[in-house]
Amino acid sequence: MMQWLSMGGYWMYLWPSYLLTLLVLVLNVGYARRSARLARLEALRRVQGAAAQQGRS
Amino acid sequence: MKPPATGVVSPGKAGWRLVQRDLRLGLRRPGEWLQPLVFFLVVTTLFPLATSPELSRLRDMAPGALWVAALLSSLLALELLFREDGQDGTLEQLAVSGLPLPWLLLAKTCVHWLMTGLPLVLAGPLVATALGAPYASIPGVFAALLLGSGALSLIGAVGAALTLGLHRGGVLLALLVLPLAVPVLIFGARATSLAIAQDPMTAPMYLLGAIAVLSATLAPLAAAAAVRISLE
Amino acid sequence: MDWTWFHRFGSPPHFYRIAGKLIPWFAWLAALTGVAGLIGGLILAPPDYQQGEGYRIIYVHVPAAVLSTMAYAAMATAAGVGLIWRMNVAHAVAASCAAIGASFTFLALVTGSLWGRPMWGTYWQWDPRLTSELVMLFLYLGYMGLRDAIDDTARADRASAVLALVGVINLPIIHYSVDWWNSLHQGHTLLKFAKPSMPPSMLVPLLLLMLGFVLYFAAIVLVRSRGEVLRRERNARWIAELLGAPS
Amino acid sequence: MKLLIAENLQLWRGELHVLRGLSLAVDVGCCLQVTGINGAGKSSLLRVLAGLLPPEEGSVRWRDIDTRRDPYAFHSELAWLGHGTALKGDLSARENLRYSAGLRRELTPSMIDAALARVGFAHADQRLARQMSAGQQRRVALARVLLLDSTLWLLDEPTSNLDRSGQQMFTQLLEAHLDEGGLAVVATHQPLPLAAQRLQTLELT
Repeated sequence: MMQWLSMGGYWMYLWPSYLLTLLVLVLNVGYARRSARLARLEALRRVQGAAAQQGRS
Repeated sequence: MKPPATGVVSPGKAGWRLVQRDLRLGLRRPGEWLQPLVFFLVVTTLFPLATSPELSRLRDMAPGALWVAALLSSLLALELLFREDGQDGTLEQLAVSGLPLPWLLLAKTCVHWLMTGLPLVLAGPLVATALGAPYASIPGVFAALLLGSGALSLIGAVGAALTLGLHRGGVLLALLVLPLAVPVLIFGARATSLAIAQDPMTAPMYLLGAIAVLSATLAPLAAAAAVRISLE
Repeated sequence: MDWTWFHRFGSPPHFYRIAGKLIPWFAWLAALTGVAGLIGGLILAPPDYQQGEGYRIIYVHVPAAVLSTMAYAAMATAAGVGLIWRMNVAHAVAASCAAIGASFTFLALVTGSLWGRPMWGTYWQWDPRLTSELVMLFLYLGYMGLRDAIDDTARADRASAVLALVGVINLPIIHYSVDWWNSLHQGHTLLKFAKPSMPPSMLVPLLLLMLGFVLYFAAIVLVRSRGEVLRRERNARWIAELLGAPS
Repeated sequence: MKLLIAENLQLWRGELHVLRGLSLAVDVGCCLQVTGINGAGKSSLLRVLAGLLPPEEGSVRWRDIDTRRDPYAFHSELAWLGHGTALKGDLSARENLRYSAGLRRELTPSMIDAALARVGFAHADQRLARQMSAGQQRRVALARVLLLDSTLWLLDEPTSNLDRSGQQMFTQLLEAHLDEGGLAVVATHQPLPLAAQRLQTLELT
């Protein structure tokens, strides 16, 4: 196991690459979901605003 | 019903009139288009000051210094291309003139190159000799700058059209145009260094010429689309 | 040819629904191929006879680099469709591609230089691929900067679409010029990332991971695009039905 | 005959629904006056009609052809005057006209002088455009509209900065244009004293 982790002495280049990749993958998921959620909230507000406007007029 | 207007001008002639107008305007305001030239000279002067006055060392750097300075200077000049015409409504008039907008913008870009690019092309070989290039290299350096600066003006026109009327236009324009100018920079600098070394420079010159032709055909179309979008 | 699918995909409610159904499929398939590729690449594949275990960085670097180019191509295609057919859904897709593509370009750059350290002895080498990748990052940043600078979404969509198309024409020229430039100045031998003569035990995990990255990209783009479609939608009725708001 | 027809125009500016299914038709020899409070979309409507601003939905037709299908045929019959006067500060009035209207029509010096006289601009005036007052610049811009000799005028606030005599002058120009069988769409608050049968009005809210 330790031998596998050391990757023939290349561990200090290899594992940071994989870690960073994981980070980019996770962050992209997070940001995408956040932006989709914000867009939904924004749309909801707009729809409700329009409904309220119609109710007034 | 009203009869159609008489004496309609052909697009070719209209383009020529636009060239005349922009030339006349430029000549009435020489300060504006001389500034990029002065900028070019100042930047190329900074290179020896920042490194060493030895001509043998400067000669190696001359192509790079020349092209980076030419690129930055043409970038600086792009502000002049559409800004005023966009603000005072001239571009609007051109867009609804019933004349092909890409053609009119090509005419404007040509004048822009005459006023800001051509001075660099003329000054460039002199600067190169000041940086240690032999006199025999002058025609080669001149030819490389001639093709390259034309392509830079055309590519820049697209960027200038896209950033028309934006508040943070200046820095954004640099960010848009500089990556697109990489091939021109590479082939231009290579042609220049071959000229300085007195070697045949056909390969990079062909490539530079290809880029110039491609830009001359596609850039006006893209710039026209961008101008229409910016006018919305 | 029947083009109704094209127009139906261009209608926001349809796109929203179809994308919502596709996302889990893409996501799970991406996870599956990704894990399979990782097992194959990190455990099963033998060490390289020249580079030892160090070559295993290619299993993240190459997919990231491939994705960075592919995302630009996808962005430009979507932008072109949006510009020509005035299709808001396509603009929404193009807008979603940029940030993801930029992040993978960045990833390809960093993993490339981490891979370069043991191979070249330095983190940064003016290698043609890395240099092209760097220029591409600038292209992405320019695209995002232009989008950011324009307030009106419709105008931002169209202006950035023109830029994406100009960029996609330039991209091969930039690649070629950088390769050409590098071949002139290259004194030392270049190490190639992916050898054509890779044994299947090394190549299959790489292909699996590439597929996984592409599927992942598709899933993320669709998640983002669904949000962007809502931002661009004017006709509120289906949004109201969708979100269950009183209308 | 309705030469200019717009149908079901829909336009948003940001979150604002500016044009909500607007339709209009302008007859030969008629002027459509567009009024409305600031921000009601007068300029937007004119820009949509001119083809500078694509509407989200709806179409503008000129001589029964969608203007987006054949913009060049439409634009060659259009004289547009927007907020900007499109005058170059470093050129005189005559030079400005020669290089702007002259892009589209062959002009003789006497034609330019006649147009300048009609807008009440002394043709001996050799000043550069940037030395003129805003009202004088408007007059020169109107002279360009005259010189284009177009069938359709689309004018956005043509009388801004004009004094009373300038406004009267504009009404006369407009009447002469309509008499010749031209069409005009004008966004202005100033009442246009035209005969009722040749004046349509559209109030945007």
